[in-house]
Order: sequence, then structure tokens, then C-alpha cells
Amino acid sequence: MSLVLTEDQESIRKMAREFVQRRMPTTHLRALRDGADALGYSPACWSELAGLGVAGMTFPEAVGGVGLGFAELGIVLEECGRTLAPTPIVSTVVLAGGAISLGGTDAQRARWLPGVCAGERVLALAHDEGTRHARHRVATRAEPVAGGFRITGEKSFVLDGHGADALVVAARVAGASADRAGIGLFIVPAGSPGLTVARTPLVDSRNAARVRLDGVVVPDDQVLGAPDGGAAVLDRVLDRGAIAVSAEMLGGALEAFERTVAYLKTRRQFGVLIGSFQALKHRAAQMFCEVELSRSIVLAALRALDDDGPDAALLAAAAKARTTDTFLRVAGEAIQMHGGIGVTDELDIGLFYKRARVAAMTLGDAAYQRDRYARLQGY
Amino acid sequence: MSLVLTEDQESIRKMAREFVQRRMPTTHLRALRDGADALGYSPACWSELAGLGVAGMTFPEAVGGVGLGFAELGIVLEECGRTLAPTPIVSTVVLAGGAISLGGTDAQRARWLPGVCAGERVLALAHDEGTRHARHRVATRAEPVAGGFRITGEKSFVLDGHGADALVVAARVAGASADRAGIGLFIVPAGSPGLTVARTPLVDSRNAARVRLDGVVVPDDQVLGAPDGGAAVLDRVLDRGAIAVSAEMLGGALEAFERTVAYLKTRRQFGVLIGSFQALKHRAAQMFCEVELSRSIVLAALRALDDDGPDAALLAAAAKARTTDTFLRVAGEAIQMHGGIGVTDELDIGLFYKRARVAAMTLGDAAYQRDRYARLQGY
Amino acid sequence: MELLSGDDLEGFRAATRAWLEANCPAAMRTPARSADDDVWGGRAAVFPSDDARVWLERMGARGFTAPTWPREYGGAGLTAEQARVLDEELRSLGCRAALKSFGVWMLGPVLLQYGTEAQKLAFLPPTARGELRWCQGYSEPAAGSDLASLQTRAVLDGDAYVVDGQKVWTSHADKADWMFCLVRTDPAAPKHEGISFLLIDMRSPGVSTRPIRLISGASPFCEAFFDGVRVPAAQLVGRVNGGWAVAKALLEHERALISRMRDAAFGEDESLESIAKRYLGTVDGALADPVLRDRIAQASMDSLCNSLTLRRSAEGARSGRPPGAETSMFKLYGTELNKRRLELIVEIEGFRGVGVEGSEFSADELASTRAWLRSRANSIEGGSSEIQLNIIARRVLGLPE
Amino acid sequence: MELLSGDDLEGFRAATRAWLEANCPAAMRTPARSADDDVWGGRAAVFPSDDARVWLERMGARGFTAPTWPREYGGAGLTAEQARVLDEELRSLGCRAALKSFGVWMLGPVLLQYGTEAQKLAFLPPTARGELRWCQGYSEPAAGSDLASLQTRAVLDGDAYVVDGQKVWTSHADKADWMFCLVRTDPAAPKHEGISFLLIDMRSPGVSTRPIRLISGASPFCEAFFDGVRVPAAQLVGRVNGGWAVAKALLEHERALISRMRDAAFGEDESLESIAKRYLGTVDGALADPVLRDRIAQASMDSLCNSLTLRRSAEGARSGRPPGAETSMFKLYGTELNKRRLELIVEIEGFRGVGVEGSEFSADELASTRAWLRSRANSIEGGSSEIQLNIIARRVLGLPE
Repeated sequence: MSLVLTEDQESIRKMAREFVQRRMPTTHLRALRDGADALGYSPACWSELAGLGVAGMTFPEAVGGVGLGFAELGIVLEECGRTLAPTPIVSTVVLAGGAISLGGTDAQRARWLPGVCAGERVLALAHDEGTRHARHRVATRAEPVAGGFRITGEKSFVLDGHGADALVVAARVAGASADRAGIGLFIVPAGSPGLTVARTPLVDSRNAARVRLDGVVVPDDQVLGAPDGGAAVLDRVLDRGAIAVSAEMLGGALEAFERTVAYLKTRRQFGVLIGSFQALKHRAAQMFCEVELSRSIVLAALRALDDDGPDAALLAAAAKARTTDTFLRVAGEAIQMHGGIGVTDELDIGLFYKRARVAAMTLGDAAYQRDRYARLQGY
Repeated sequence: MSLVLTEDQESIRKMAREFVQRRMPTTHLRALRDGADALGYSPACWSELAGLGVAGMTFPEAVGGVGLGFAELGIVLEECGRTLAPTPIVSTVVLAGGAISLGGTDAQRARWLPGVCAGERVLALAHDEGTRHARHRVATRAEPVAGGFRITGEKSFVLDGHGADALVVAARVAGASADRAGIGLFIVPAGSPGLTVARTPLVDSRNAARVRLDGVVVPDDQVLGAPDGGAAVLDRVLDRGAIAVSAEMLGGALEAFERTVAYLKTRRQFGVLIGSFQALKHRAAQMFCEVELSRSIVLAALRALDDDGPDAALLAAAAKARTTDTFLRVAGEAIQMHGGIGVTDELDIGLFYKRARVAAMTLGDAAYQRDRYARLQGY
Repeated sequence: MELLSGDDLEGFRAATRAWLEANCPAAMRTPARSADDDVWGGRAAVFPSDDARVWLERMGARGFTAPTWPREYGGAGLTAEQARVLDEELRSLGCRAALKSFGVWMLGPVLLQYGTEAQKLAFLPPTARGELRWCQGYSEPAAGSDLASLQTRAVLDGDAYVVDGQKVWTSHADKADWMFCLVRTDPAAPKHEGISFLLIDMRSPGVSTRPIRLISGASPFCEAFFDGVRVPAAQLVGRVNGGWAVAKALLEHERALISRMRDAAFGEDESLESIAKRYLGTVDGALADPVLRDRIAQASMDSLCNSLTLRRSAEGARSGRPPGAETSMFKLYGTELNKRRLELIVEIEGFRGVGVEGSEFSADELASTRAWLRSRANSIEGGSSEIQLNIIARRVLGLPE
Repeated sequence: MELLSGDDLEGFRAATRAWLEANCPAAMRTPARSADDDVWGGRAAVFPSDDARVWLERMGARGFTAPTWPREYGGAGLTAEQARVLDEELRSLGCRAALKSFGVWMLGPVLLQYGTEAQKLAFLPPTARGELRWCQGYSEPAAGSDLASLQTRAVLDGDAYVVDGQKVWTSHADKADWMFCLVRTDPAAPKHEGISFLLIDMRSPGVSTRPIRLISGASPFCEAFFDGVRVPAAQLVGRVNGGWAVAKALLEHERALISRMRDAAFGEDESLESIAKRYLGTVDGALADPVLRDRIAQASMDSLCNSLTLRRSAEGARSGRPPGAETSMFKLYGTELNKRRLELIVEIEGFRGVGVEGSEFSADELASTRAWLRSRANSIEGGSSEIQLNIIARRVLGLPE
């Protein structure tokens, strides 16, 4: 496992960058936002990106995938992070698609994954409840009924929930609210009776929804694996999701940082370039170090997923904690160093700041990840 | 209650500063340290300081005191902090003397306090156990025996314990280790059978001792107040102690800060005064703000003691937390800004750094105080 | 007016309280719900209610909108001590501010110091009554932190200055009647020495404004453009090319104002711990998240320390020690504290703290999100934190240039 | 020497392991207990044991003390890949370092680049064998961060330079045989252009040293004084007045060395969490102090990120990307991490973490207290953190002067 990109990986970066910069620069996000787009991402762009192999990158060829790994997908996510490009990669490919791929029957995989790889189906993982991420805190109940389960509960912050063709819902078959055991994963197609999905517009103009399940009936063949053993799959996709979001945050931090350094080299005050002020220089140099550390941990975490290594969970926690702290710091400093224009909507910097905060909360913030890291290390 | 010093208080500052700078500059501490002085402070200096009214400042005239308040004592402590002057003020006057004054019978007060006020008796509070301060964590047991109690246990970090004429020992008459109820305070004269006191030399070259009590018998007339109700007195003297240490730390922080600013104005590198480097300037300006905040909270906390206000405990926690963070930061920055000479024993800056760390731990560090503050505020 | 003649402070307090109880409408003794309840006055004043209009009229007539100004200029002629008592009584009754006014807070004090008698009489009384709304024409696109490099030119032509140029970050320029404005009257002089302080009627031909949208979605600031605007020379404050001294004096009032606003806000808003209890829950009486709890306690203590420092400074000022460059400390620390506080609220509220619209979020949640985004400008506007650090380093600590 | 001829890396690994198993004394495969176990070599070498002497002799004879140096200069002529394998095998067997040497770590690489053939032959082999102990004569009282303003003068007099002046912060100058030293040979030239790089025998008449006591109580550094010291001109490295380039190259080796040392130290020392468990205890498997636990996890993660960054840089270097100014990042971050780590240990140990002597503290506690105090110098020596930040800002980020 190397932390340096191969030539093939460099080609993927080039491809991704070229596409993202051309088709989904920050003006793309602005257009969706200002047009109050109902979906919050462009199906056309997603379809094109899928055509380049991105949607199927981590899936086997048998279900229409490309058979590459997370190292490659991470590169694409990093490039998307640079322009804040909204795509359903995390929701559809990493979380819900990953859950079906890891825990589904052949029939379930055959039903959903080819459409995911083709960019034709969008999926979402409905897991969190309440106001913050917590890995096994599931109060939503799944009661056995004839031929299936009846699910009742409420989910928050469901990424891409309102545009998804189906949700993978975590619901409790047994146990108390924070138990690892007793959680099941259920595939709930959009439009199922009793399912209500409401978009919750967030400051980053991306996609999240509140999902209410009021006695939604799920037949047995839409249960992913053992109905009370979903945590094994859930844990793995949440690690993957944390790493995927970290890769995207790395891209955002890099872009905000580079734009700020560029600004320091062009903006004049007091007759000199503001980049000549030592206080700003030192702050920029400290940020540089943090960005480099973030890059290393993201690379290592992505590779651990591909190697199926035992430390993937630990690296996931470290990657999410590090990129969260870094992106928040860099985006905050970017605003401050840009001065007045930094707080205007006209400049993109504010978009990075908003994204940093929402991404920070996605799948567990830095303090959450440190808690998890410590627990994984046994302290 | 005003946060500005009165003319009388300014006179006390002048008196204290003159005395401390003349009789106990930092060379005084060095001489005690390098001579491996057995006590760690100078009884002669303490006697002189007592003669100026410092030892009796907070005690009523009836027991030989001056009848002033903590606002005045705080000024003296701040000045002592500026030269790291070792005195038994905190141990003898504030903690153990305070306990006898607050909780003792007339006979107990008459027996011990006139000697304290005269600078002739040194007392210590033996309270903490283990490796860190915790307000009601007392495992030392006091068993009732005929005519008194038999005490067994071990105390750590007993300020001035090895030079004290008597210890006020917190021991548990009832309850579990962290209970507030069931703690008693017992006066144990030096040399009592079963009492072992060993000095624990610390990096700040001040005074702390480990105290072992192996069945020490204390007669009833040496119990302070109700034998299971000592926490009421203990709480008050620990608040007073925290504020007194804060006042001393404020002085240390002020001195380390001022010496550093002075150095920035004289040291040249790269052909200019290093104080002209903006990165250092900004760090110095941030320290200035923190020092000013520390001054305000220390002044307010001292006055709350004199007013016997209900918020003294809260202000004690805030003062100790703020001055701890400030002194640690300032002392660390002082070393860094002094560069190479900052880490030599020859320069005083290292002495401030060492004192900052030990004072930080004394009577609860910043995190401990924040926990206490939150609990006092009900969250 | 026996009310003001007593030099007995407690007598003044009793009389003031009686007057307030008689004159402050009941609705004006309830907390303001949002910025929509603010009264800024001006020619095109918008009042949220008739009570608000009555309250301003009564306070203005009494001179209580500008309590320490001399009575001949529309104030109440109070001493600093009396003004503090008035303030305490207003708070104690829970009275809303009758008027928010940059004219009262910032322009007034410098006009009293630098203005001509004619200027004082012309501008101060209507400002105190809330009939004139002012905006501040300081920053320019190429003169932010480096304010003195401003380019807007004013050329004397007969009895008027002809002003050309652009201002930016002008609060409410689109709603203000007049602007106090820095202009360059001598382009050849060293940059601090060619600046003058002008009062400009925003209805003058050639003035136009354009709102700036912030990341919070609000547009409290504008760009303002001047295209051959004629400004009577009698509207120059201080001497020609002597505007920098006026500008600096005004900036200190601005910084002091910002510090007081932050401090006051801490008292009025719901406490961090109260919000945290609702969102995080408690275990054995302590917030369920011990790490966040530690940061909340630290922020709470720091704001306590800051309030005490403001109080100490105010007491020092009353005992004759003038607040100098330390207002920079308050500006710096107050705004950084406010940022920390709002950042913490967003973290406490979690997913509910980052909503931007819609019925899935409560009004309070949406308001705190906007306030959080708005707060990022606090450490930039009114002199950035970096500028304040420079001032402290140079003027308070005496570090070399 | 078939061992070195195989270009098959796994073959080299097997052969190396076999040699180490045959030649490393058993006692040298136990962890060093303290700095007293370090072997620094030199004319007056002090060995903690006969095994340590034997271990150095064998490693030196094999060239393994300077593995990548050419064999004619006392090295083993290994490629970077082979050297890494050697390092891995040494670690895997738990072998102690046979030799600690500023000569090997810092002087060697620049002598290979800048030295004459005669200099290489004269100095490198005995250095690799541990027969010469070196110290570094860089800093002066008035030339700390601003190294190039050094004043120690060297004036050519016949075939020798006469050196007068003073150095400071010279590690172990009192125990070293030779010093590599920066001197000013042209006082009239711009400051970077009048400096030369000299090798000075510390037994030369006119050389004296004085230890400096640090706040940790130790005296690893000295002042060194030169009073008319005659240094043969043949001991000049590089060209006259061209010493700054040599000096800078050496500084990069020093920074890289410091980074590696910190990183290695993290692997060898007892983990923070293990210490914390002993002192703080656990509740439900988690450290009993949740706030300290959060900081411990953060420090632990940051050191993981730092190690990964070092590895990424090393891999990049092997694939042809040279480590440039980024060594400044490693120096900066590695030393700051070490300070944070030791500060945390002191906090974790509480009252037991601040003891200075006596039987009431354990040897480990006293050692960690000394290490904590010693670590405050990490961010000053070898180029202060501020200097590293300047280098990153200028050379990596390209920010203007």
C-alpha cells in the first residue's frame, strides 16, 4: 500500500478534474441554489459522470461496475470537493449502494446496483435520528408482520433522501436504542405507503431530507441480510462514508486554501501585498501543514478500504476528525483573510465555509470521531 | 464592589512590591533551591512580611489579625507572584488558617491563629489524595475511638506540609470516597505519633509534601466543627485557596509577559528588533488581552470573598481556570519568544514556566475548574 | 424640568423611573423579537407599531435618545453617572431601545467635538429625535483595513465640493438620509493628511447605492457611488485635510459601541447552557456531551471575564482613567467571543443548526444559523481583528513598527 | 561480500537478518533504558558495556553505521531501498543504535557533496567507525534565528585560518573531538556571502568550552570559545565565502533528522493512552476523564497523520520527488507534537508529573518530567518554529517577502 498515486490514478485525477471544472464549477452549485432546484444536483451531470465510470467505480463488473477501488473514487471526490460539486456519490454509491453490495442477496444486488452503476438510480441511507450522528442509536422500530416488517420512526439528515429511488432504512428489530445488536437494514422504495420524505434545505445548498416512516411495510425480500444483524454492514458503510466525506473535505480545504494563498499574493493594503504580513504568513504556513496531514490520512484511509485492512475503522475516524478540523479552520481563515469580500455571497469562499460546517456534521463531527477512535483503541 | 483599586489598596501594593522586590526577588528562590533548603521558604522573610500585616491581613483583630480582606491579600499575592516569592500564605493563612478561623471553636482559634498572624506558626491543609485535586474525594478514614478519632490514610501535594507546625487533615468519618457528607477536619500537630511527612521536591522549587497517617489519634478538642460536616468549611477554604493561587498566577503571568515584551523591544535578529515581527506582535497582543481578562476575574473573585457573595464559588472556578490557561500560555510563549536563552536555567523565564505548571495543578487545573463551573451553573 | 436639576443620583433615579413608567408603552416593555422590531428613524422611518412611534417621540422629546448631549442640541444634558442610571432603569423596566442610530452613537460625539455651532444646531437635534438617519462612508474597495488609502475625491468648486468615487460596506446606505463620509481633498499630500470629513445628503443628485448580499443571505451593507455630487462646503466637519483626526475619534466610538453591543447581547440572548440542555440532554445533571460541555463552560467564563473587563474599564474611566487603545481589545475580544458563541450554538443544535429555510426548522434555529453566518463579518467590519492586534501591539504594548 | 551484491531486495533482507542475528550481542537487542546507554563514540568514547563496544566495532566494520555511504569512505554502499530494509531488520530484531553521531547524520552527507577527496578519505571512515565525535558550531549569541549574522572571524594567515569568536548551543562541545563550524571570512561582503565552512580540531590551542545548564537540569549544550585558534586551510569545506550553501544543505539534513527522531520516539515510547489508563483509570473501558481523553485522542491521531506524511514524503522521494522545504514542515510539526505529547503526559500524571527528585517519585515519572522540560527547546533548536514557518511561507507557498 503506497501513499503516492500511480500513473493510472493520476489519469483518473486528470479526467475528474477536467470534467468537474468544466461541467460543475461553483457556478453550477449557485445555479441550482438560486433556481431553488428541487433535487439539488443535476441528473444530467450525474449521468455523464457515471458514464465516465465514477458511479460504478467501486462495484464489481458483475453488477455493471468498473472494479476499481476507493483510492480512485477518493480522487474523484477530492476533485468534486474543489468545486463543491453536488453529486449523489456518497449517498448512492458509498452508503446505500455499499450496503446493498455488502449485505444484499444476489437478487437485491442485481435489482439495484446496475442502475446505480449506470447513474440511473439514486439511493439513500436513512440512518441518523435526532440532531447528530450516532452510530447505533436507532429508535425506529421494525415489527415483524406476516411476510415482512412494519417500520415506524423518523430519520433526519438523510443525504439525497428526497430524490432517491429507494432508501436503505436502519430500523430496530430488537434491543435498546443504542445497542449494536438488533439493528436491521431494509430497502424501502420511494413512494411506499406510509413513507414521507421532506427536503431540509441546508446552508450548503446540498441535499438532506427528513424521512418519516409511518407503518411502512417491507416484504422479507427487501431485508438486507439478517434482520437483526445489520450493524455489521452498517459499520462498514459508515466507515466508508466517513472516508468518502473526508476525501471531499480534503478537496474543499485544498481549494479554499489555494484561493486564499493566491489572494494573499494579489491583494494590496498599506501599499504592500497582504501576503507579506508575517502574521498572515505564519497562519498560512500552519494551515499548509494541516492540509498536508489531511492529505496523508485521507490517502491512507482510502487504501485501507481497498486492502480491507483491520485498521480501516480507525483510519476512518482519524481521517474524518482531521479533515473536519482542517476544513473548518481553513474555511474560517479564508473568510478572515479575504476580509470584507470574504463575507459576501458574491465570492465563493463563503460557500466553502458553509460546506465545511455541514460536512463536519455529516457522519460524525471531529469530537465524535475522536471518541470513536479512542474507543477503537481501547481507551 | 468596585474593580478599581482604592488609594489604600494602592498603598498596600506599593508596600508589598517594595518588600518583595527587595527581599525576595527571583534570586531568593534560586538561593533556596540551589542550597537545597530544607524548608523551601525563608522563615526570616515570612516573619518580616507578617510584621507588615500580611499574615494577619484577613483575620479579625481579636486573634491578632489586621481585619482587612482578600482584596488586599490578593494584591500581596500578585506581587509575590511577580518574583515567584515562596511564602506560606496559601497554606497557612488561606487554607489551614482559614479552616480554623471558619470552623474552629474559640479555643482552637485562640490556640493557633495569633501565632499565624505573628508569622510564628506555619500550618498546612492535608486534603488531596492521589495524583490530582478533587474536592470531596477523601479516602483517608477517621474512626471514632474513646475521646477522639483515629486517622489512617495518605495525603499528597500538601502545600508546606513538611514545615508545618500542624496540619488540618480532611478525613472521612462516614460515606463513600467522593461523598460531600461525612468528611471531617482534624487538627494534627507536627510530631504526632503515626504521622510521617516527606517533602516531595517539585520543579517549581516550592513546597509540597506527602503525608502518611498511620492510626494518628486526634482528641475531640482538635476536631474542627462537626466531625462529619467538614465539607462546608472545606468548600469555602478551597474556593479561597483557588482565588489566592489565581492572584499569585496573575502576578506571574504579568511578570513573564512584561519581561517578554521588554525582550521583544531589545533583542535584534535579521538587523531589526524582533518586536517588529508582526507574527510576534499579534501573539503578544493576544496575550495582553488574556492577561487583562485574568486581572478582571481575579479582582472580581477577591471582592466576592470579602462581600461574602453567593457567587464566590463560581468566580473562584472562573478565576482559577482563566489564570491557569493564561499563565501557561504566557509562560510557554515567553520561552519561545526568548529563544535559546529562554530554555537556560540562567534566565528566570524557565522558573515562571515551571511555576505555571505546578500552580496550574494546585487546587484543580483549568479543566477541573470548568467542570466545577458548569456544575455550579447547573449543567 | 425638576427631574434633571437634582444632583442627588437616587432622586434622579426615582424621578426617571416614574417618568419611564408613565411614558413607556406596555408593548415597548416586552423583548424585541427580531431585527424587524428595531426603530432606525429617518425621513422614511418605518415603525413596527404605533407604540414604537410614540415611544420614540416621547424619548426624543425628553432628550433621552441622546442622554449626555447638551439640551440645546437635542440631548438631556445628563452626566455620565446619570446616563448610567437611566440605562439601568431602562433595563430594569425591560424597555426596548427607542432608537437605533449611527448618528447618535458615532457622528454625534465627533460633531460635538469638531463641529461648528451651526452644524451642531442643524444636525444634532433632528438626529436625536430620530428624524435623520445616518450612514458611514468610510471603506472603499481598495481601502479596507488600510482605510487611509481611500480614493473618493472631493474637489472644491465655488462653495461646494464635487465628490466622485465609491464607498463600500456602508451599513443601510440605501435607507439613510445622510452620510458622514471620508473624502480625499488633497491627492498630493501624504495619505493621512489629504483626507476630509464631509456630511452628504443622500438625496443629492449623483448619489446611488446598491445592496451587497452577504453569506447569511441578508444585505445590511451597500456600495454607494458618487458621480459629480455637489456638497456645500459648509458641510465639512473639522478643517480641510484634517479629516483623519475626526475619523479616528469616530472609530474609537465605533469600537466602543461594538464592544458594548456584544456584551449586552450576551446578557439578553438565551444562555449557551440553556440551549445545550435542550439539544444535548443531561446525565446526572451534567450536559450529556462532556467535551462540548467543557467548551461551553470556557466560552461562558470568557464572556464573564470580558464583561468584567468592560466594567473595570468603565469604572476606571469614571475615576479619571481614559479608555484609550484598549477599546481595540474590546472590539477584538468581543467579536471573537461572539463568533465562538454562535459557532457553539450551531454545533449544539447539530443538524438543526444548519438549516436555511423551511418548516422543518424552528424560527429560532433559522435565526441562529443566520446569526452565525453574520457573525463571521464581526471580526472584519469596524476594523478587522488583525488591525486591532496591530493597534494593541503598537499603542498599548509599544512594540516597534 | 555476496551480501551486498544481490540486487534482489528480499535476498538482501535475508542475508542482513542472518548477519544481524549472528553479530548483534543479545544485550544489544534489549531496549535502551536511558540516555546513558547511548554510544556517541569519539577519541574518549565511553561505552556503557563491552557488548556496546563490540556492537559498534562490528557494525562499523560492516559499514552499517553509515549504510548509504560509499564503501571507500567507510559506508556499506547501500541503495536507499537496501538501507530501509536494514533499518527495518534492525527494528524488527530490536537492536539498539550502534552509534549516535552528528558526524554520520549531518556532516557526512555534506562532506560527500562538498568535500575534497582528501577530506572524505580523512574524515568519513573514522567518523563511520565512531572514532571521531563531532559537534556543530553554528549559533552565536547574536546569531540565533538569524544565523547568517554570525560574527566568529577566520582570517587567513599563511596556510591556516586564525579563528576568533564564540559559538553557543553547541551540542556536546565538551565531549566532541572535532567541530564543523561556520565562520566569517569576509566581513565586508553581504552577510550570506562572507561565510565559510571549517572543520576544527577541538584539541587545538585556544579552544575552550563551557556547558550551559538548561531548565531541565541537564547540560547537553555548551558555549565554545575560540581565541586565536589556528585551523589548517585544508580543513575548509567548499569554497571560501561559499559556506552558506554548505550550511543550508546541512540544516536540511538536521531538520530531516529531527523529524525522524520524533517520529521514531513516538513508536518506541509508552503510548499516551497506556500512561493515561494507569493514572486516570477507566469507566466502561473509556478513560475516566473525557476531556483529557479527547485531547489524548487528538494528539494520537495527529502523530499518526504526521507519521503517514513522513512516509508519503519518503515514498515520493523514492519515486523521484525530492523532499525540499517540506522538511521544515516535519521539523515544525514533529517538535510541536513532541511538546504536546510531553505536556499531556505531565497533565496525565498530575502531581506525580512535576517531581524533580526523591524517592517519592518513580524513575519513569522523573524522566518524563525532565523530558517535558527538555522538549521546550525542541521548537527553538535546529531552527525555531518561527523560522520554519517563514521557510514554508516563502519557499513552499511563495508568499512575498
